[in-house]
Amino acid sequence: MKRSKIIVNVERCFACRTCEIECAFSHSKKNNFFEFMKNPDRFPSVKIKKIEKFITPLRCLHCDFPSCVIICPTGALEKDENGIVIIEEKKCIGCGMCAIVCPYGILNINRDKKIHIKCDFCIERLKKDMLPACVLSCPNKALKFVEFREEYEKIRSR
Amino acid sequence: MKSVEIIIDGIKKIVPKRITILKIAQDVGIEIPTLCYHSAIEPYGACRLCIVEIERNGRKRYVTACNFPVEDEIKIETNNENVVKIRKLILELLIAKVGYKGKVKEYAEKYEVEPRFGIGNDDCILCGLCVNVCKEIIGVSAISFSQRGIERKVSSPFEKEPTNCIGCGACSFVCPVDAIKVEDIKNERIIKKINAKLELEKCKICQKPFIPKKLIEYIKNKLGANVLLDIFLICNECKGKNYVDKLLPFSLTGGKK
Amino acid sequence: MRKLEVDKILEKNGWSKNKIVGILQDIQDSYSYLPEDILIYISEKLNIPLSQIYSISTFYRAFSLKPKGKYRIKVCLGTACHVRGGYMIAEFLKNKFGILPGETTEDGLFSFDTVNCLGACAIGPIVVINEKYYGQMDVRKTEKIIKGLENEKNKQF
Amino acid sequence: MKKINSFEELEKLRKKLKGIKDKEKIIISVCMETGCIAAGSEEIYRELRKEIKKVKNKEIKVIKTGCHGFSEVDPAIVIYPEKIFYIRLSPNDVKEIIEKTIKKGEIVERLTYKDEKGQIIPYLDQIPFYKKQKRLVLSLNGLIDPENIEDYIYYGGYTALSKVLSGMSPEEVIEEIKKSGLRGRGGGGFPTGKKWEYCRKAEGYPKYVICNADEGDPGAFMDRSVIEGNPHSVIEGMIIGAYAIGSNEGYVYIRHEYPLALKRLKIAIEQAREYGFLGENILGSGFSFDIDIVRGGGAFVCGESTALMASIEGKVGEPRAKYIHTVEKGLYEKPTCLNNVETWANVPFIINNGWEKFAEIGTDTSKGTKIFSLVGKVKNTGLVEVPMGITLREIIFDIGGGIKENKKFKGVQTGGPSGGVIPEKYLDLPVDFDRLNEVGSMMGSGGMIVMDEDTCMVDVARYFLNFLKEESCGKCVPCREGINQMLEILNRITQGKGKKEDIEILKEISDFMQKASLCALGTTAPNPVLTTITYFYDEYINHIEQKKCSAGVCKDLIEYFVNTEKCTGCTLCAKNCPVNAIEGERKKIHKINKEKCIKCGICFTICKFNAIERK
Repeated sequence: MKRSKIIVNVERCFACRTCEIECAFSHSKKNNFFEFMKNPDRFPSVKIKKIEKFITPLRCLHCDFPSCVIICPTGALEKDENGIVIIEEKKCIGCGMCAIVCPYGILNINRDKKIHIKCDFCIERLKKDMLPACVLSCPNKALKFVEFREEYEKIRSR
Repeated sequence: MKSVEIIIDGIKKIVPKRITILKIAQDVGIEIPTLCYHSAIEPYGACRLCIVEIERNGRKRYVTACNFPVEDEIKIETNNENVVKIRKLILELLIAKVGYKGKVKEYAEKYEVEPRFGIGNDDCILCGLCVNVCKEIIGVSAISFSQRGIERKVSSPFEKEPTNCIGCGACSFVCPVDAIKVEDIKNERIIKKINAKLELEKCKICQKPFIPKKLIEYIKNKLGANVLLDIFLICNECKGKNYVDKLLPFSLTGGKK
Repeated sequence: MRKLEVDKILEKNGWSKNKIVGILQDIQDSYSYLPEDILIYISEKLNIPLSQIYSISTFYRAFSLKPKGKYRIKVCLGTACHVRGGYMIAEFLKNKFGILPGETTEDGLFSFDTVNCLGACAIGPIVVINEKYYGQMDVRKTEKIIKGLENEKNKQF
Repeated sequence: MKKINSFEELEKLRKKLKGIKDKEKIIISVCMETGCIAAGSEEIYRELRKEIKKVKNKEIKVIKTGCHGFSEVDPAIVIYPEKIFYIRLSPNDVKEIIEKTIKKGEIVERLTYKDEKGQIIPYLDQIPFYKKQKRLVLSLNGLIDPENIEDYIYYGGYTALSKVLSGMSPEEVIEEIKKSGLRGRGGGGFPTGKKWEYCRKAEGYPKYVICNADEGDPGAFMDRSVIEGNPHSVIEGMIIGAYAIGSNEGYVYIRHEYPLALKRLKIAIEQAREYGFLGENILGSGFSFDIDIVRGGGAFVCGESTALMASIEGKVGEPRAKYIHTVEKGLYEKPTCLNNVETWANVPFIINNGWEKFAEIGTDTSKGTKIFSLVGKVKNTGLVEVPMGITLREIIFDIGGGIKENKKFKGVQTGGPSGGVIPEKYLDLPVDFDRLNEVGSMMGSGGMIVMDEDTCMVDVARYFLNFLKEESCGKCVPCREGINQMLEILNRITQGKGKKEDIEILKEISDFMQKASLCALGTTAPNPVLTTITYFYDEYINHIEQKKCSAGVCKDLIEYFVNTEKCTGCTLCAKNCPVNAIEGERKKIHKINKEKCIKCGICFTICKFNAIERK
């Protein structure tokens, strides 16, 4: 799973927000979906957003040289050996500097709920050979989990 | 001998020397309540809620799990009757000070505390997280404790606007009882508890004030030439729009454009 | 002017961050309190966060952020003085001046503090006025001395 | 050049001093320390100097010394060599002393000490106050001028240092201290030799030695007296300790409320430097060591070792967890050996006389002597140095002369705010570290406050908690909030609003604080409360159930009224009442207006006819 990325086929995205809910639920401590919906304890780290002409689920792009990792004063953000930018939530102090330096405006913190909202590629699922929640749940298969460079080149060459 | 065998709540475990009891407990999956502990910050040992009972050579002692370094073979009880009794009284005393707030409320319910000393209405439990995060992590020491004993409180120098504050809001984030509120009102970020008022920079695109000028300065200083500097001047809402080209490779159009 | 004096104090203490408590004591000795502008100056000169200096200034009883009165009265409330009735003197002064320990009268003439033992227990209760020790005090003697000081002031003006 | 470069030069100097000093036939020593000066000894000293000048006899010398200890009779002088002791002097007495005693060798009887039966006791050593004392640390107090290092050298000062540097290895020094059985005099009673050994073996450099002179216990002034009377003994002890553990840097942390001690210590350190006892290459031995003075800022908690070290580092005096000991990680995270004044001052004696001489004094577990400041409602207040194992009764009744105004003994408080009140039934308890702990009190640094029947024990507990409330640093919850709640309860009890379950709650919080507090201030804070509950339970019950304070201390439970038979209408009480609560015309019976009365008790103390009574 090295250098993997999630890519989106924007034409297939209906903005149904299933990915958002699944993302939040899969990171929730709660096991029961209805229980979770009644009282959500997580924010999704993927967000449906309208960018100019198209709608797309925005999520962390796990940059190659992530400024958020460089600025994080506690080392809560780290890029792991697979290139995934992961947050160790316990270490987050909510200074919000990562959000400021994020070039895409994707990272965010919620001061009231005291949590950092950050995509981790569903690393726990990946370890179990499962796809990330957003990818798996998309009803229209708009999201794809790929080995990025190969796929990128493929599309480019078309 | 770099490691040592201990028993924690009946579980035998070999651990490296000088590791803290709290870390061992976290590894084993035992939950120990904390108020003044944060894994990014040096343990402060002030709230005493993480107290556990240890037994060494038949002698029992009470130590705080967050900063007790294991040196030799000890038996640790993290949740026995004596420990619970201590925790309950700590929570009871804190309720007498601040009432049911944040994590105090959470734990008070968990430990079924019945307050005998009344329900207070202070905002702060003096755990020191805000002061320590500002000093140790952010490195600006905008706020500190002042006075002592029962008069002790968290405050800015002379209770005036703290010149060092960069308005990052970490103090607010780490506070276990939500004593510190960060509000952006018009072109100012206001953190009332510490008398901070910071001028906000306007977003280059939408003109909405969104980030304290001092915070931008701080980040610039810290990053140096590592990052495109004008990114800081655009709010999160506008960033996506502005960087549509850069986003495109990640949000591919499926090929049939 | 003031900065020169402060520089002298800093010089004496080797411009050392670690000696901040000593530096503040010297400032307190020179000015009878810790003026805010001087603390800010020291914070800049020694590169110590102002918050830390403020914290120290309010933690230790030796320091005051407000100017002290012309006559600084300290009443010892150590155990030996307490059991011999030192608290009555403190009570009396509170009523007499209408101020709490640590405060100064409006005319700036008297400030009143309580201290926890001056180590001269044999002659307790003790009252100290501007470094002069008065032993075996009671309310009456205290009142007499204060009247004397008040009269002295009237003579001056 | 005053600098002494070798052991031989030190002995040469001592011989020279002997030559000079032996010519001084009569020495008049005037006790000049904080307490005595407050009592007026400065005037006596000035007067003596003036008068002696007129006598023009070089064989007579007047010196300022530290305290002879018998503070009750200050200002006082001792005339050597006979040790004639004149007490409660006024400047007018000086002429008579010169005329009669100095010139003719007669005793001025009216100025001498008189015992219970009025028997005249002119000589210091024969006074009961001194008879049962054993003065090791204080042996030179009152004999030497603390501002003159040559006095100390003349009486054998710095021989211990010279002995150590010329022929003992650090390990031998530590062994000597260990065998002596010396335990920390600051309160905890940790074996000093062991502490030194741990510190010597700890990894890291530099290593520090610290002298804790932040004597904060109310009612205690042993350390002040030692420094004001014989500062070099402390310095010498520190140098020896530094040599033993391998340190080249030392600090004395001294309380800011002790200006005179600070001054004398400064002088002493400067002189020690000048004579080569401090600095590079001490006495040509190759060992270097120097001492810096740090003034405390006025915080009781800085007596706690980690808080003290934080304070030296220029921080707020907040204690930290001591799970890693300060001998390993102390000042600036380096191995640090901290002892209090009295402990350091014991070191030269042990080295000079050998551990056996020291260990033969005291009990099985507590060796040597201990200095106490005997104060409160005792007849002879003052500083006493007694062998460990002496009973409280001996200290209070034989040395202290019993209770003032022949009232009834009620209790004695030892160990300051960390200690407890010991009742009459334990008066025969031998004073030693462990025995005092057994009864719920502690040795502490040596404050001993005697209480009589007029002392309310609930008020005493309240007093100490109030003290600690102001002195707690406020860092940890049990100490900060626990003391506060306990104090609220005690306040309620002294106001007559207490409930019976309050006592159980007090005990519960006490137990909790002992287990959960961060530093010793918090863990020992409940001791005064617990001991008074244990030994004076009835008094608590009296306050709670009968709403009565038998000692007549608790303001809300007493009432002042005028005894109509005794009142002469002198108006004195009315004049002195701070709130004008007393009404009445001249020569007519006065009346106290209960609504206005703040129960300050001024009228009660002031009335010459005992016409004000309290119920």
